[in-house]
Formats: sequence, structure tokens, C-alpha cells
Amino acid sequence: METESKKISDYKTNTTPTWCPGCGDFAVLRGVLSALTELQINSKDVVVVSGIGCSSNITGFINSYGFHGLHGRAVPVASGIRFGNHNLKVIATGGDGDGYGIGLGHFIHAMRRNIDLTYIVMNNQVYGLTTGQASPTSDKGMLTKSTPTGSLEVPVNPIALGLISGATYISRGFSGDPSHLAMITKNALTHKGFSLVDVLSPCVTYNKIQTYEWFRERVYKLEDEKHNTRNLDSAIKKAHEWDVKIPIGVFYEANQATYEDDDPGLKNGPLVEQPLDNTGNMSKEIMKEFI
Amino acid sequence: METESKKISDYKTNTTPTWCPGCGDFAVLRGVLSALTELQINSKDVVVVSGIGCSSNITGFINSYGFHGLHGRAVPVASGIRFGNHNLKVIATGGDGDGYGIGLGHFIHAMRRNIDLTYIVMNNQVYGLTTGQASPTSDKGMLTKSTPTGSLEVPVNPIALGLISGATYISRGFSGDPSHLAMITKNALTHKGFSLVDVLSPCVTYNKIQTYEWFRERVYKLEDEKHNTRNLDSAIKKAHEWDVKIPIGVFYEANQATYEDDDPGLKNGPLVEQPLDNTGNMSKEIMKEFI
Amino acid sequence: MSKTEVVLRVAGAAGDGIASSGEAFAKICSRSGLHLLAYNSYQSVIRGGFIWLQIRASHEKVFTHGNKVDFLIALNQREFERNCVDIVPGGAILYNSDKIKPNKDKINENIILCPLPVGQIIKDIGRNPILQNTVALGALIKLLDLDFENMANVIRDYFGKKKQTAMEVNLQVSKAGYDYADKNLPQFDFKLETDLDNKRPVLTGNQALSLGSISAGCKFYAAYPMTPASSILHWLSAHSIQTGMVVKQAEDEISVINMAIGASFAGARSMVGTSGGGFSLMTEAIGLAGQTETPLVIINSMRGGPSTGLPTKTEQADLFQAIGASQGDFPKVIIAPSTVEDCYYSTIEAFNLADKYQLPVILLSDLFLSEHMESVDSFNFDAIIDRGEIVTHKPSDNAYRRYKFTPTGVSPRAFPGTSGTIFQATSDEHDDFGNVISDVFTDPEMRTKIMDKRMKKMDFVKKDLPIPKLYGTDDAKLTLVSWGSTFNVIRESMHFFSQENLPINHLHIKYLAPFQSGIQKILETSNDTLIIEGNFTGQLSKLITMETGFKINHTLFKYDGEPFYTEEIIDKVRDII
Amino acid sequence: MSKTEVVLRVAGAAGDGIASSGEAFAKICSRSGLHLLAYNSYQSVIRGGFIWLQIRASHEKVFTHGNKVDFLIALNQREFERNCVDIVPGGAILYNSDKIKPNKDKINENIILCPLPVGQIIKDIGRNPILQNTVALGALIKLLDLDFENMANVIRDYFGKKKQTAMEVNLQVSKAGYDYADKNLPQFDFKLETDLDNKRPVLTGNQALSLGSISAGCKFYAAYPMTPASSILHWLSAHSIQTGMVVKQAEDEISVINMAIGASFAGARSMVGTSGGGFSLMTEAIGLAGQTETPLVIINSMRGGPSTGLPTKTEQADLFQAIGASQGDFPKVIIAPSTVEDCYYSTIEAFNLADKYQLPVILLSDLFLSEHMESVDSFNFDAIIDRGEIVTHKPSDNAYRRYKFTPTGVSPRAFPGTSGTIFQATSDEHDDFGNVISDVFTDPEMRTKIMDKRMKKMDFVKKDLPIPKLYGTDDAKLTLVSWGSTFNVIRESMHFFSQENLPINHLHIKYLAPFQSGIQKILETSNDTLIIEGNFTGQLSKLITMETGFKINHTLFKYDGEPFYTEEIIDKVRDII
Ligand SMILES: Cc1ncc(C[n+]2csc(CCOP(=O)(O)OP(=O)(O)O)c2C)c(N)n1
Ligand SMILES: Cc1ncc(C[n+]2csc(CCOP(=O)(O)OP(=O)(O)O)c2C)c(N)n1
Ligand code: SF4
Ligand code: SF4
Ligand SMILES: [Mg+2]
Ligand SMILES: [Mg+2]
Repeated sequence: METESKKISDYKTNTTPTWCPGCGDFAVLRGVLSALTELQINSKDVVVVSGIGCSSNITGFINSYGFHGLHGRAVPVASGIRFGNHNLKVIATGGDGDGYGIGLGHFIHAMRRNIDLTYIVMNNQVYGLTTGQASPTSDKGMLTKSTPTGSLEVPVNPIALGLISGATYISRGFSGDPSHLAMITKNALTHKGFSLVDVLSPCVTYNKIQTYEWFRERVYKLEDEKHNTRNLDSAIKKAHEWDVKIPIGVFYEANQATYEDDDPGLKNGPLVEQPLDNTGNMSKEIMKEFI
Repeated sequence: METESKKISDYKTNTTPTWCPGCGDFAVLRGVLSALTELQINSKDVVVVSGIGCSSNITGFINSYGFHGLHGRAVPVASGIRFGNHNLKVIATGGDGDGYGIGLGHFIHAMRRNIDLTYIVMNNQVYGLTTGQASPTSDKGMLTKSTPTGSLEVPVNPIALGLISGATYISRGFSGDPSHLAMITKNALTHKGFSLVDVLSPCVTYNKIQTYEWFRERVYKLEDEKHNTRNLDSAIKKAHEWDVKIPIGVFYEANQATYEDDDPGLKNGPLVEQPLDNTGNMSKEIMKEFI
Repeated sequence: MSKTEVVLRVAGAAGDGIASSGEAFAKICSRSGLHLLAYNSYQSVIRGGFIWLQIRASHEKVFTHGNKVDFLIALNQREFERNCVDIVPGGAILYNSDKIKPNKDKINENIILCPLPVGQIIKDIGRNPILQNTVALGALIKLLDLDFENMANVIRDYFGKKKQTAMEVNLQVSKAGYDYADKNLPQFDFKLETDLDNKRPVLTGNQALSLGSISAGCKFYAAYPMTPASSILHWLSAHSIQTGMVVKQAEDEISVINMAIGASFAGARSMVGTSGGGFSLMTEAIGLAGQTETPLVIINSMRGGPSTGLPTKTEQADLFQAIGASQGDFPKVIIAPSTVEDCYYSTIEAFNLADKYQLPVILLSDLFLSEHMESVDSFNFDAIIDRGEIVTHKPSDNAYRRYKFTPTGVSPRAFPGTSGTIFQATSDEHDDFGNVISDVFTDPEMRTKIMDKRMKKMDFVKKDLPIPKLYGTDDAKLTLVSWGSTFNVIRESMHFFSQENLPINHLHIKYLAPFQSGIQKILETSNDTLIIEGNFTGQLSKLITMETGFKINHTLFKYDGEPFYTEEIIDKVRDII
Repeated sequence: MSKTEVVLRVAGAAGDGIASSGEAFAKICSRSGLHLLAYNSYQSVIRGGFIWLQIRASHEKVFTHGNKVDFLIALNQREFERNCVDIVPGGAILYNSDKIKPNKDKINENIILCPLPVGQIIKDIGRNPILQNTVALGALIKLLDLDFENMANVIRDYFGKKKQTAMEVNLQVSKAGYDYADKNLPQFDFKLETDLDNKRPVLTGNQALSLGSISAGCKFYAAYPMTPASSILHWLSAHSIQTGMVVKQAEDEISVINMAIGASFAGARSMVGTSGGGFSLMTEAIGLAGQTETPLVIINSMRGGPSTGLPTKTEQADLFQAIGASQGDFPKVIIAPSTVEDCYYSTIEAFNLADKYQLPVILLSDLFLSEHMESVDSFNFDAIIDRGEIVTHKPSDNAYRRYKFTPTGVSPRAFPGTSGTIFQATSDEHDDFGNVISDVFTDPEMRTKIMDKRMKKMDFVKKDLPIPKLYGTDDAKLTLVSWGSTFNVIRESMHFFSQENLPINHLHIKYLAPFQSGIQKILETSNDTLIIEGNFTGQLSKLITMETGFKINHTLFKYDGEPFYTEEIIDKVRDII
């Protein structure tokens, strides 16, 4: 049974996505589903983790284990799942507010660890679920419910943050180009180490500026420009493009040992599989130190 | 009285610093004191804010208002003080754990706002007050109480983070060169906008690697290399130097409107000075909207 | 007898424009001198879901949104079917008959169908699907015999000059709906006893609270969006230019509260608002405010927990979270406003207590209170601002003791920038000057003294609190005990009990910390007691036992996310007596 | 009569090596079959300050570090002067007479000066200033007539093979001190009744707790440094290779607890440790563990609050913080271990309860309990690990209900990777499958059912708890009530009361939530009651009233940062009876 080839429908749940019609997050879901299908990963070996936000509802629509946790804390939970069982394929997901706002510290610290997980951020430059406040990626000057006279903050640049913080696969997708998005998602899932997929995923309800059209006029593919994904310097340059031309694709990738490779505690396989029948004796042995 | 010229001793409190003899933080204190003296700022117009850590004890040694708050939260408190009274000179201070570890999110978000305050981080690559665990700036492989087999994380690069996040004065000092440190501190204090002074401030008790000697062998001054402080690209390059050669001095500076300049709520002067005698009438007027 | 009150429900999906239709109807009523109360039932989703808004209007003060519906405006087939069961006999459904096809078998025969062929009615006036709401509202105004000009003015105000075309389209459409009803729909026997000269304000708890903060002279509001507190952020942001308040959305709730503490330390009255999850993140800094004696008003508008729980549903289950907020013992005040009106006054009171006693004051609201609309008589705008004792000049002995020992425990405060008042505020334990004592030198005596000083303030806050009030007869057979937003629904029940001559009275507890002195006596002299709370464990009930030793006999707990209904209270009381 | 117990105090500044001298002395005693208890009084500073460590040793079980000192080793002039007042008549001061010059006027004539001319004693053996401690310790071993070889072995073990030179220097220096005392210092009349064949383990509460976590099969420990919990992080890190436990210092306490929840969700037993400030930051995720029914052990080692407070001093003032941790009602267990031994067993119990009932378990320790050293009889290492009900195979109906309704409320858990058990864990309210119900559809009935299911678990936890134990006579005139680390000092007082034939008994409450059933009866049948707590407001006292309605009559509260002393308890009891 389990060895039969799996179809995309095998990775879907019965729950109909609750997003607004046209929401960019549909394409992200499709990207994940088709990546899982192409890679023929066993559903039971996948955990999708999320925070809170429209985007974070994605866990309910993928037929894998799901952990729909707290706003901003998807990445620590995902990291913890890897610690508990590093045989699982772990995908952290969420929104720009979730990951780059309240969760910004965790995001950067997780990249420093190069934990082997994939982080997909549905970046719509706005807080969707709370009905349209400014987000950390909102452009300066953007008018929102919480910034009626215009946001006064320079937007967070997640790609650049990734580049200087140790992530080993840093990419950007666009919901308006689902097959390209599916492709980078798939590569992120096969990458060993922390992979970031920042997705330009329009909020059709609350972001009337960064629409599909706005992005379509600007995005171009890094691979079309023969961008060298092993060159950090040019990746940083590319990371700063916005407004006029917006690159999508892979900015940077590197092969590096992961945290799981290096942590001596994980040398004997997943923690969840460690035997529990000798723990008392272990303590008894250690007790001698106290004498 | 108040117009007499102030001496460095006027800026000191009676409390003797509690740092270990030789601690790098002494030089930081001296740097602040001499900057205040040179600028002849009125003590009563200065607030020094800190978090928790050896370094954060600095508030007790400067004769100005002090707010010695929570671990990791100096920057939000300092920002709030600016909101409450933007006539005050506000200096946020603290350690690398405080500012780049638990406080990393606040640090980056504050830079995005370009709030007009100076943030001085006593970066010793270790948690001092809690007796020597790894910090976010500890080098990969560093042996500490919490990483007895070596830290597995890429260190945070505060200078690079500043450069991509909107801070408008980004500098690094070294406690082994107090006069240079005093100079950049003074310039940071006169800079309009968010200024960062990251200080290599050796912990003589818990960091046996990054000692004064270690730094002395490596540091050089950006100004000696005629580094152009207005060029972001070369600043980013410089920000990545470590291990072999370590630049100190000003990486980058820019003139940009501050948050306080742009926030319409601050147009009429400091909030603390706004009259409170008409508030009821204001509400009465607004109440009409509800009818 | 013609009906003197009406209950309208508008039901559809998120994104159907239900809130604006409801608000428009509310304004039409309130500008006609009617009282009203409206509640919005929705889910944590931006489009879709099962949403309704229900308004009850009457010439008398209205305490609940009612349980039965006179008029349903159904915006889609599904909601038509789901909601028609809640209509009273003789009630009606207004619906767009172009889209909705009633299944007659499922509809009670006593219910009157009012089909609106929207396409035909509005012909070429406009194309926005939301216009069906305007048609229905126009028709309803006719059916209720309300003044059309009133509706027209509401539309004019809503769209304003900037959206002239939209305004005109809506005016025409509503008139078309009105006229259609006039010609084609049956008559209903409503006499709402309007009074066009007595226009009442209608606002939500969050709006009243925001207005209270303006009256109180709040100059800095920081928040991170979180239902059901977000609307404070939106409303205050929208009014910031007018009020001169700085409204700051920060990166998270930790930054929010630390910023507000900074602004308050600098001397600006400051407030933050959130719900339980964000409040969790704020708890550490609540202790900081307590320890540094920095005044701060903290709103926690409770929603269904635990954890993310039911983000758009109401509950009263964060009382112990507020009581236990932050480590150690320190003075903090907890107040639970009860009505929209009370939100206004409680906020001003909170600011005054915060300043006078230099401590954090927590306002515990809840989703129902924060979000429901209620008509009010106008407020008293002669706000008394008490900023407490403030040092404005260099002390004569030139030694400013920020945490001076005084009989009340209150030490006069100085704002940075005041000559001769330099001091340190520290989260570490300190002496009366503010110098740290946890550092080189731990001083158990000073520690005890400064703890005593801080805690003493609570005794004086307690003395400042009003005497608890018992509603209804003194010698009742049963005393109802409650807190927060259940006040109104219990008041409505009380009305019923008094009509039925049932000897019931009602003790509503507003001040949770410190706990008012008179409560114990009231409870101990009661014949029997029933606690009514929107949570599982009976948090107020526990607090009462903790503070008084008194154990309440009967309980009515509800934790399904819905507000209480009058019937539930009446049934419970009937069971007991 | 010669003394059979000794109290040693070593006093100096931070950085003087006091802790290692103390530990060495402790080991010498415990390897001689003696019991002991040691407490370290220090400040939040790395160098300097006023630091002392005090050890009391006896052939009988020792319950406190004592209040009076037999031997003082003073490491500097200032500490010489500050501490000499605490020495019993006939006691002695050992000090480096090269550096310290006693001011004879200030020293009670009954106190014997034991000057150690360190320079002359150690001549050219070494130069490290810390060697003065070794000299003094060597001398003390002689004065107490303890076995020098025992000391030599302790030194050998401490330095190990890697620090051969340091080891040899210390051996020589200690012998020199020993010999110097033999020849030059007066004799003291101590008979410590050693038993070299009965070597006892000596450990701190944190070490016992850490050891307990190893026995319990904890595989993941996450923490952010915070006194007094940091030593768990250090100790478990140092042993991680041996134990196979992953020990992770994360970027903050929020990440810590969310990581641990992730690891536990994946199936690894997980624990986190912090103090009040960090606990504040964890509260939001404690609700997450409750709502997703993820087992987790959370240590809060309390220190002096509020806020940063007294970081290196002890207090018991976070009880309500634990009770109120996170919004909403959800099941959580709170246990307060009482002694070093109890730390070991409580930790194992905490893991078992967490797994069996799938909920967060909070262990409330405190600085005194966490950091003081105590000799113990060895532990029972036959740890029983109960991981609760776990689904390991595809369910036969192919529909795994993660939150299945069951009579106990406990739903069998599955770890990700188990065939046929795919489910969602959500912080939003969900149905028995784990599907969110707050989203498109809010279902008040399901909400009520799932709340009931979760809360029901608490009833069964309660049934699992042991019957509360009353120490001492049944018909006492006064019942002492306490929790946590005051157990030992009260036990010592109880010893005194029984010697004096005072009819006092003692109720020590270990399980704070759920609250054990038998307590109310014990209290109600007591003649009089005295609560003893290390906080200002009487948090346990309040909890008792809340849970039982019973009000405790007398109070002994202490909040100066110091642990209780036996004398304080005796005096208070004497006052009452
Ligand atoms: C601690 C906390 N604060 C606030 C919230 C409220 N909240 C829910 S979703 C959200 C923001 C959502 O924005 P984003 O992460 O960008 O996701 P989107 O909805 O845009 O996909 C917020 C602030 C929360 N759930 N928890
Ligand atoms: C919420 C919280 N967690 C942990 C601590 C304990 N703590 C105090 S200082 C400190 C780290 C200090 O390191 P750093 O900021 O680098 O300052 P340094 O002592 O090195 O100058 C920690 C973890 C705390 N006070 N509050
Ligand atoms: S509000 Fe925006 S982000 Fe949320 S579902 Fe709708 S379109 Fe998507
Ligand atoms: S421990 Fe390190 S950082 Fe702290 S005072 Fe000593 S030298 Fe300075
Ligand atoms: Mg978003
Ligand atoms: Mg540091």
C-alpha cells in the first residue's frame, strides 16, 4: 500500500481552505502539495508547523502532522521537533507578521543554527487575520488601519537577514508564478540545512498596493540572469532590489554541516527512539560523583 | 550654577562600579562620561537605560536619570522614553546577550524606526552576569558552561544587521582603545537618528579567548583605511571582517529623518509637556461622531 | 398591542458588509431617540464563515441583544436556512430573491417572507453586491415606519464628501428599497416610540474606553494587534492627529509594554491593550512597572481560551492570569468594567489610580464588552485628572529620594528633566534613593522596608474604592454575584425578577484587586448565593473564597464562547428558588 | 562534653574561591560518614560583594546550616570583621595573618584567634592567592581531628589527572596547613563521630532534580541562563555526552519552551528550567502545552521578586504566577519539592504525571532549595517511567482521534511518524480529531465537550496524588503549615518542640494544583494554625482559603531574601502557645 505512488490528493485534507478567494496563500499550499508529491515523501514523516495568521492556517490543509502553535513561535517549535526526532521532515510556515515581526529574533537565531528545516513565509506586507494593520514588511509610507498617516519604518529585509545569519538556502517565490514557486519549494525541501522560502503572496483583501499586478510588473527570475547562487556578495546585492525590479528564485545556497550533524546528543539517532530502560542505572552511575 | 562648565566628575555617581578589575566595561563607562563632558550636556536631560547583565549595571555609575529595566528590553524602554519626551538625550546600554540575544528582535525593529537614540552594546561574546554561558556573539566552537563541546551557532553580526535594518550611525569601539571609543561615543551622541556603538569589551573572567591581547592583534581603525562611511556596500564588506582583521570605528552614517521628525503626534513638542486641561472637551467633541 | 421594540439580525458571511449595515441601522435607531444594543457573532476568518449581527432597539434602555429575532436580513441561502429558526412568530425575513430561494417546507408558517428582487429594484443604479444590504435596510426602515431622512443622513455621514458617487448610489438604492417595501411588502405592527430630538450616542466598549483614555489625558498608546483589543488601536490611530496622542504599533507585546513604561517614566500618561496571549507576554514587564513604581494602564480584553482558543468569542477566564501576572509580590490594581458606559469611567479611574499610587492598573474587559455596541446617555466630560504627587522643583535638601518612605507608601514622583531630581529606576531591589541593593550588598532590612512601603500602597488604594453596591431588595432569597460584562444581562434578568416579585438581588464586583472591604458582609448576610461567570472554573468564585473565606453555593458557568442569555439566568434562578 | 557537630563559615568576596573550599569541606565530611547542609549567601556580582558559605556537619541528619558559627575562615579584613559577631563562644577564626590584622577590641574575648602566616606556611610551594583557602582548610581538618587522607583524596578528585601540578601544589599546601595547625594552634573539643565506611552523597537541589530528570528519561532540556536555575543547565550540559540528553541554550525563554513543546510533541521527554522572569515569558506557551495536550515539565526556581528583585536571594512568591500562568482555564499541575531528596523524586513524578495526563507540570523550587548542598542517603534508582497511553499502531477504524473523548479525559497519544495517526495539534480550539473549530465554524457544543474533556483530567490527577501527611502528634495545640523549601527548617524546629514536649504538628503541602483532598479535614480538625511562608502576601495561605474556605490563624512571613532560621520559628510558636 504505502509503496504505491502517491498523488497530490493524498497530501490534501478534507478541510476546504478558508482563505479569501484569490489569496496568494493558495499557491503556496499548492506549491507544498506538489513538492511533497514530486518527492513522494511519506505523509506520516512530515510535520508542518505554523504560528497564527491567515497563512498559518495552512497546517489544516495538508495531510501530514500539523502543529498550529502560537503567533510568532513556529520556528522554535519546528526546531524542537527536529531535536525530538530528526528523521521527520519539518516545514515551518507562517506570515510576515508572524515570522519577521514578533518572531524575528527566533528566525535569525534559528538560521544561525542551520537546523535542517524549511521555513516558508507567506509575505503579504500586511497583517491579514487581524484585518489589515502594518506588518514589518510593509513599505514605508503604507497606509493601514494602524498607520493611517503612513508607516514610518524601513521594511525588514528577510533575504538579507538570511544571508548574514547563516541560513544555507535562501529563496523567494511569488504566488503569481505557482510552478516556479513549487520548484523552489521542492528544492528547499531537499536542501540539507535551514532553507528559507520567502513568498510574495498577495493579500487581496487588505493590501491594495502590492497586488499580483504590482508584482508581475516587477518580478524577474534570478536564474534568468544566471545569478551565481554560491556567491554571497552578489546575493546581498540582489537582496536589496525592490520597488523597481524584484528578483525571485534562489539567492544563495551552501552545503554546510547542520546543527543535527554536530550535536553529540543526536549521534545515536532520534531522541524519541532512545531506550528508556537503563535510565536509573545511568543515574546510579552518575550519583558516584556526588560522593 | 548650571551654566558653569561641567567636569567629568559631575557625571559620576558615588557608587563604585562593581565590575571585575580589568573588565572592558570600565572603558565604556569612561567613554560615556567623557563624551557627556565634552558635549557639556546637562545631566538632568540625559536618561541612560539598560537591561540586565554586568554591562547593564552601568546606569548606576552615571549621574543622570537611569532606567535599569528587564533583560533584553532596554531598547523598547529607551524608545518609549523618547516618545514620552523627545527633548531628552537617551542612551540605551547593555550586553551582547541582552541586545543581540533575547533582545535581537527589538534591536532590529528599533533600527527600522531610526528613533533618535544611542545604543551602546558591551559585547564580550559571553554571558557575564550569569557566570559564563555562550552568547549570541560567541564564536562557533567556543567552549562555555552551556556549550562544553563547543557552540554550534554562527555568531550574530550586529554591524551587518544594523546596515540592512535602517540604523543611521553604525560603529564599533574597543575597550582597549578608550580615547577612540570616547570619540565614537561622542559622535554617536551627536548623531541624529539611531546610532549603534558595538564595543569589543573583554570579559576578563569568563572569556579567555577574546582577550585584550586577542583584539589588539586584530583591530585596526576604519578611518586609517580611509573607509567611506557613506558607502553602504563597502560598509557591509567591512562588517564581515573578523578573526584575522577586525575593523573599529564608524562603518556607516547617514542623514535621515527620524521617527520623531515624522510622527504627527510629536509635532507640538514632547508629550510630557502637552496640556491636560482640555481633554474632556476633546472627548466631548469626538463623542459627536457616535451620534 | 403594537410592539415597542425590535430585534434585527443580519446574517451572512465575513466580507458581506454586515458590520456596516448593522452600524447604519444602529445609527438610524439611535438618532431616532431609541436605545439599542448590538452584538456581532463571527469567526476567525476574513471571508466566509457564519456571521451575524443582531440589534435590539427600544425606547427603553436595552440590556441585551435578545434571543429571538423580529426581522432577519439573510444575505445568502445558507444563512437564510440556518437563521430562520430564530425568528419569532409574526417575524419576517428580508432577502434578495434574485439569489435566495426559500425552501418553504423548512420555514415556520408564522414567518413572513419579504422577498426583495434586488436586480429589479436597483435596476441600473449600481453593481456592488453589497448594495443588496442597502436595499434591505431601506425596506426595513419602511416596515418599521422609521424616518427615511434619518437613514439618508446616516448614509451621507458614512460616505462623506470624499465618496460622493458611492453616497449617491446608496441614497438612491435605499430609497428604492424603501419605496419597494411601501408598495409590495405587508405591514407590521411596530410602534417604536421614536423621538427625533433626542439623539443618543452609540458606541462599543472599546470606543468608550478609548474615549475615556482621551479624557484622562493619555498621550501614548502602544499595542500589537490582537482581537478583541485591536479596535482600540484602530480607533485611537484614526484619531491621533485630532487628539495629539502618539499611537504606536510595536513589533510584539513585550516591546509594547516596555515602550509604554518608558513613555510613562518620561511623564506621559500611557496605556497598552491586548488580549490573553499578548497579556502573557506582558506579564514580566507588569512586575517591572510594579517594582519601578511606574504608572501604567493595561487593558486585557479577554477572549475564549486557553491559548489561541476562540479568538473571536467571549470569555471571562483571565482573572487569575491578571492576579498572577509576574513573579513576586507587588501592588497592582485590577478593575473589570461592566458596561459600555462603565468602560469610559473605569478608564479614567484607572489612569488616576495608576498615577496616584504609581502602579500598574489592569482593566479586564472581554470580547462581548469590547465589541458590542450600546446606546448611552452622554458621558460626563468634566474629567478629573489626578496625576498624583509630582515633584516639580529641586528638593530643598538637594537629595531627591525617589522611593521615599511615607505614611501611604506613595513617594512623590519626578519626571526626567526636572532640576535636582536625578534618580535611578531599577528592576533590581533598591533603597529609597533608587540605588540597587542586590548587587554588592544585600541589605535584608532595607529590603523589608522597601517591600513594606510598596505594598502599603494597596491599603490606601483599597480605602479609595467605593463601597460595594447591592442591586435590588436587601432581604432577598438569592443573591446573584457577577463581574464584568454580565452586568447587563443580569440587570435584564433582575427586571424580570422584580416584575415577577421574586426576591432576588445582585452583587456586581468591579474591583478585583484590591478586593473591596464590604463584600464579605454582603455575602455573609445573604440567604443564598449564585455566581454567574463566563468561565469553567469559577474564577471570581475562587477569588471570593480566597479573599473572604465565603463559599458561594450555586454556580452558573458558561464557557462555550457565547455571552449569557437572560433566559439562562432566569431558568437557573427558577431552579434554585 | 565534646561537640558532635560543627558549623563552618567561609567568608570573603565573590571570586575568592569560596564555593570550591566549601565543596571540598563538604566532601571531606560526607566521605567521613557525616551528614551536612550548606548554604551560600552571595550577591548579584561576579567579583567583590559580601559572600559567605556556611556548612553544618553532624553524624545525625542536618536540616539547616545553623545560625551560629564554630569556625570562621575569613578571607579578607572586611569579612573578618563583619562575620566574627556570628561566632559562638569558644569558636575560632582562621585567617591569613599576612593580610588580616584583627582589631582585638572588636572581637569577643571568648573567640579564639587562629592566625595562619600563609606566606611562611607555604613558602615556595605556590603563588595563587586562592591557596590561602587550602591552608585554612588543611588547618581546620586538623582542628576537627578529621582524616587528612580523606582531604587528600578530595583534592585529587577535584583536580583530576589533567591538572596534575595544581593538584600536587594543593596537596602540599593542605598538608602544610594541617601540620601548622598541629604544631601551633590550640586544640578544640570536637568528636564528629565519623564513619569512613559510610560515604554519603552530597548534592544540591538542582543536582538532585537534574539526576531525577535523567532517571525519568528526559531527553531534551532547554533553558536560557537564569539564577537560580542556571546550574541545571550547566550540570546537564556537562553530562550530556554521558546521558545522551540534548541540552540546548536557546535565545530566550520563549524559544526555550516552544522548542521543548516541539521536542515533546515529537515524543521526547522534555523539560525546561528558569526563574520568575523567564517564567513570565513562558506563560503563553504553558497554555499552548495545555491546549495541545503536550506533556512538559517546567521548573521555576523562585528568587526574590518582584521583577529582577533579588536575583541571588531566596523567596517563595511565585505561586500565584504559576497558578495564573496563561489565559483561560486548562489543566496544569503544580508541585513544590521540599528537600534535596524530594527534588529527585518530584522530578520523576512530574514527568510521569505530564505524560500520563498530557499536560504541563510546574515544579516550584526556590533559590535555597536549588542551590544549597545537602547530604542524602542514596536514592532509589529503580525509576518507574510511565509514558501514559501511546498509540503505536494504525487504529483499526483508520480514524485516529487525537483528542478522543474518554472517561478520564485522557486521549491516547501518537508520536509523529506512527502509521495511521496523522493529526493536527492546534492552539485554536479544536474537535476530537484536532480540527480547528474557531475558524469557519464555531461550535459551542463541541467547544463545551472538549473543554470538559480537558478539564476532567484534573480530577484524575487529583485521585493519583498521595494522601496529605501530618507530621507529629495528632492532637496538637498548633499546626504549622508550609510548602517548599521550608520543610527542613520546620523539621528541625519540630525536633525541638518534641524535645520540649510542645504539642505541635506540621502539615507540609507539596501539591498545589490540583489541591489534595485531605487538607481541608486536617486543618478543620486542628486546634490552631500557623502558616510559615517566604513571601509578603501569604500565597499558600490564600490558596488554602481559596481551595477550602479555611482561614489560617497565625502567620510567619519572611521576605528579606534570607531563608528561615529555626529560632524564628521557635520564637513565633512560643509567642502563640
Ligand atoms: C501573542 C499574540 N499577539 C497577537 C496575536 C493576534 N494575531 C493573530 S494573527 C496576527 C498577525 C497576522 O499577520 P501575519 O503573520 O502577517 O499573517 P497573515 O494573516 O498576514 O497571513 C496577529 C497579530 C496573537 N494571536 N498572539
Ligand atoms: C528574562 C530573563 N532571563 C534571564 C535572565 C538572567 N540573566 C541576567 S543577565 C543575563 C545575561 C547577561 O549577558 P550579557 O547581556 O551579555 O551581559 P554581560 O553580563 O555579559 O555584560 C541573563 C541571561 C534575566 N535577568 N531575565
Ligand atoms: S485577508 Fe488577505 S491574507 Fe487573509 S485570507 Fe484574505 S487575502 Fe489571504
Ligand atoms: S564577569 Fe566579565 S563582564 Fe562581568 S564584570 Fe567581570 S569581567 Fe566584566
Ligand atoms: Mg501577513
Ligand atoms: Mg555579554
